[in-house]
Amino acid sequence: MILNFSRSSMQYLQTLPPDWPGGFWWHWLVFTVIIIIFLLALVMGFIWFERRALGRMQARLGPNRVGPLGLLQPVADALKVLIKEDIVPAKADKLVHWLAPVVAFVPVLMIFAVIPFQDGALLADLNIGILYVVAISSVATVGIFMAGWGSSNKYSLLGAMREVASVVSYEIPLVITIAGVVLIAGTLSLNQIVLAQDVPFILLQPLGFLLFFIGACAEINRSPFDLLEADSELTAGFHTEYSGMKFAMFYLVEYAEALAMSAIITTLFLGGWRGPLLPPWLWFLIKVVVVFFVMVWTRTTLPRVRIDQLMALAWKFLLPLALINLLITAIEVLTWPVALPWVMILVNIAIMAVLVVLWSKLFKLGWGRVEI
Amino acid sequence: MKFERYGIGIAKGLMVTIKHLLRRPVTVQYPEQRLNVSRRIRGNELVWDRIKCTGCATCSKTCPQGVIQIITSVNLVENKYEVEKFEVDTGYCIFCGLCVEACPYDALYLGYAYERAKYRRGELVQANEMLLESADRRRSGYFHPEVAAELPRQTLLLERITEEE
Amino acid sequence: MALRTESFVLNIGPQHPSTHGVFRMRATLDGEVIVDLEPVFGYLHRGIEKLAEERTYTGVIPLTDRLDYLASMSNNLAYVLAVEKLAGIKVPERAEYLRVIMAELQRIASHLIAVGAFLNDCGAFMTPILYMIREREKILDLFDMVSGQRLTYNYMRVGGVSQDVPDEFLPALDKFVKEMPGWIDEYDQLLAENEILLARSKGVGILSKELAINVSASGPVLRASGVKWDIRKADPYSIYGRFEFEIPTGMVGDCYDRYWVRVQEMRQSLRIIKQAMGQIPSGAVRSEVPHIIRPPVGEAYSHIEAPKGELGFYLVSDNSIAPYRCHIRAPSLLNLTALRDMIIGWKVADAIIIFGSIDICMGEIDR
Amino acid sequence: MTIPLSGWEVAKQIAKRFPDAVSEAYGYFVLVKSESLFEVAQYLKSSPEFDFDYLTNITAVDYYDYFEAIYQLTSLKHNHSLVLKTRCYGRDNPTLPSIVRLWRGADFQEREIHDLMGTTFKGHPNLKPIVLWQGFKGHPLRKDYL
Repeated sequence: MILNFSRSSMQYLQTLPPDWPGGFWWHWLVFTVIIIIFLLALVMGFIWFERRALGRMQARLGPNRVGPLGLLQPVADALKVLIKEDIVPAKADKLVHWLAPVVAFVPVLMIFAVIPFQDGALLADLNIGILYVVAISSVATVGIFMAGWGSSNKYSLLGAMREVASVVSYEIPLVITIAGVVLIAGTLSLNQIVLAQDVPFILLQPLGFLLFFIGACAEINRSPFDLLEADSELTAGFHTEYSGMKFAMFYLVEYAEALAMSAIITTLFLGGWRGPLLPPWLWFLIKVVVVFFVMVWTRTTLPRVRIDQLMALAWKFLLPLALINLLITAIEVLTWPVALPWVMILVNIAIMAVLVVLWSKLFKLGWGRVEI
Repeated sequence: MKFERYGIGIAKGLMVTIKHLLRRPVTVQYPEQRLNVSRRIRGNELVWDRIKCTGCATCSKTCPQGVIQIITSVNLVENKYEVEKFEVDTGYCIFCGLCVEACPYDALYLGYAYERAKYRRGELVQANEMLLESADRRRSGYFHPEVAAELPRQTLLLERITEEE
Repeated sequence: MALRTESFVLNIGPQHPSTHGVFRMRATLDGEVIVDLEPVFGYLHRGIEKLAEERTYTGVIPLTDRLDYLASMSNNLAYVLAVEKLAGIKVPERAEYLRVIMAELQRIASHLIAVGAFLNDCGAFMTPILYMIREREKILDLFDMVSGQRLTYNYMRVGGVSQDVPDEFLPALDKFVKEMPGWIDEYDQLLAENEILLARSKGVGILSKELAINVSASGPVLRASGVKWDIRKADPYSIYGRFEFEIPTGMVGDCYDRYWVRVQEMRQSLRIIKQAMGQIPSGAVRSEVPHIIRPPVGEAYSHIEAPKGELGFYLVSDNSIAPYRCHIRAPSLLNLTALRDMIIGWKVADAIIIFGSIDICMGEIDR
Repeated sequence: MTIPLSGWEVAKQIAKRFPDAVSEAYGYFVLVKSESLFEVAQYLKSSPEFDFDYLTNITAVDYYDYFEAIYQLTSLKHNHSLVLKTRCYGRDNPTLPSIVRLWRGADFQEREIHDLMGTTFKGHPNLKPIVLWQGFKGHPLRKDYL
């Protein structure tokens, strides 16, 4: 009977999504496993990659002991962290403290459900894919705030407060820039957006790319916006009181977010999996790594901004430019829907240069001024 | 941040870091790669020359930490002091080298070796035979240029970088 | 309805990545803004002044190494100058030149750490400090060559230096002096014009000229506030009167000025080293001074321009083999006096960089 | 060169204003009575001919019978210096006037001397232990502290 039930329910479910290739369960199972394995492997690879790249840029070697070229270093670290004692502060809010890493980790995994690794190779080709990404990615903030609050540590609380403030501000320019891309592509599905990119949108939306990159760095707290960890100010920020596997979860979240953002930037602006000669999934991977490398590169070089400067950058620099970008894109799409792409590229790059120079003149931060 | 230079400062900094990606790293993989230490290294122990030592205890008086203990007896036959015990508590020693400087008979040297960690504090108290020179307890050239001349040349980071580029 | 808010107390340190040792700032915060701050220290108190009273005049030199452990040569120099003043000992020419070379190399090494740590506090993740440690390593190699140790050199002696430099020292130094300006240019290129750094440090933590003098600030902190006061010029000790160099001064006394002054001082130090290398005579490096010195009854104060500021030794002798009283005027301690005034009203992130820009060394503050 | 002012000359100048203040002057030192230290210091700081705007260093020495506090003053403008000394007697509660109101640089140094020598500085706003912990018995820099 159980067998019957499961078969019937399977049949029922199979009828549900008509456009999904293969059976629902097969599709779901295979892709979930693939995504989780891919994610964990890639995150470990990214941790290794960041540490190596950082090391080389800082005139040192980086991890090179465990395994060939130190590739197994993240594995060794993970094993070490697994057997560490899990310390919960006596005055912590136990439940919140325990739940926070999970709440932070799950949404990041969920983002990957809609990222196309290849044409159609995605867990769920939602027709509102990018909206889903925006919605889900901000849930991780809740986890981080829970961690900050639940630890009952002043440093953690300060870090968590900074995180909430920055994410709330940066979400807005981020979404507006995405709207520009969506206007050109005419769809919200990530796979469709990739298919629409005969010319990568970085050329059609250079300003949008710049704003999105800055916003994404702030959103996932990469340097120079890594205020919530700010190791020189807040020791370790929100995860000061975390140890053992819970800490590992946060560490994983950090890199998984970076991976997710690199993937989204690749999908939205760099033509996703599209590219000549090489297989599409390899193109996708190469692009993701390149985007991530730029993040590592800025992390090596740039100092950290202050919290008020971070907020001012969002509201005074990114938001107006994002709005203007959206306006210009809308006008372009409306008036010259079939204009030559090369003309558009030149026009857009010129517009970006003019706007950035103009804003640079108007916009001033720091120099003894406190914004808020 | 005033972008009065349109981010040129940021771009310049990024160029420096990317330049370093292509340069050789300067770190040394220690247990496998070893650099020559200074010829005058004030290494982890004292090396004592029993024949030259007269037991005058100048070193002991000079020692700011007071870790050198010398017990002598009078040898009436040869009319000199006989050193019965020369003990250094290297656990308290700060390797300032003042004893080596003070020794009027060149009987005391600092060690050239540097991997001389011990497992017990008791082993740090070294006396008599333990202080003599041996294959793994070589003398350093600190305050003894004639010893320094025999030791290998010190590797300098300054030269290492330029030689390999 | 007005929201009820209350300030809370945050202990920054003693175990904190940016307190440069075991230093504690007891900050009262209103949100992120610091409304009150009290520096707390003493965690590294070893009683060096008391220990010095029980050691011979020579035996104190290793103790001075442990004051400001980033600038041991300068500490040695200040101490031996005080003893020489007290006992009236002449120093051979070559030793004077060697002392100047060592002190100036030490200034570069100390400023490299100061600037690197300051940039690290600003949030440039380890890169500047690692570059600067690489250059400092070259200086430490040179110190290792002459003194046999990398941190506690114990090189200066009353009446000279402990031993002459080896033959390979001067060529190596020449090489260093030749290539170092290029590295300093590279640091400038890395972050000196960086917009984020300017936004963070310009106009932050201003120490006015009047306040800087009133709180007895010294060294780069005083000069960044626009006071042209360098003991090497104002009261030339050793043979500093023979060298040409400039005193870089800041304009407003903010964090960026303090950073800038240090970078410029490195260039001036290189200039001094270059001149000293050209003039250095041969000859003895140590005058005939007994191991046990008994200076006549009296007292002497001798000060030098150490990397962190005016380092002075006040020695009182009662004609015994040990100083009757040995007081150390630690620049880091006095530079901290104005910390509260500089930090109040700024945010936590600013407090860290203001503190970093003062460049303190806990070994010297607590003594 | 920083010119060390002759203690005798300065003492004469001080004696014009404060006849009883100076008890001794020799070499580069001026020894003033502890009661009038603050006034003398104020005079030295404010008078244009001395203009000692920079307090280099404060220290104290234990001479068993008395504690001698030593103030090194420097004028950045005229580039000259002077050593001002004062003595306080008694070992139980030796008291000196605080000069924090004139030079804030004296703040930490007076606290340190209070901590290590056990002299009280009257008028210091925040005379807490600085290097030793609160409740530490004794004053380590005194000669009779073992």
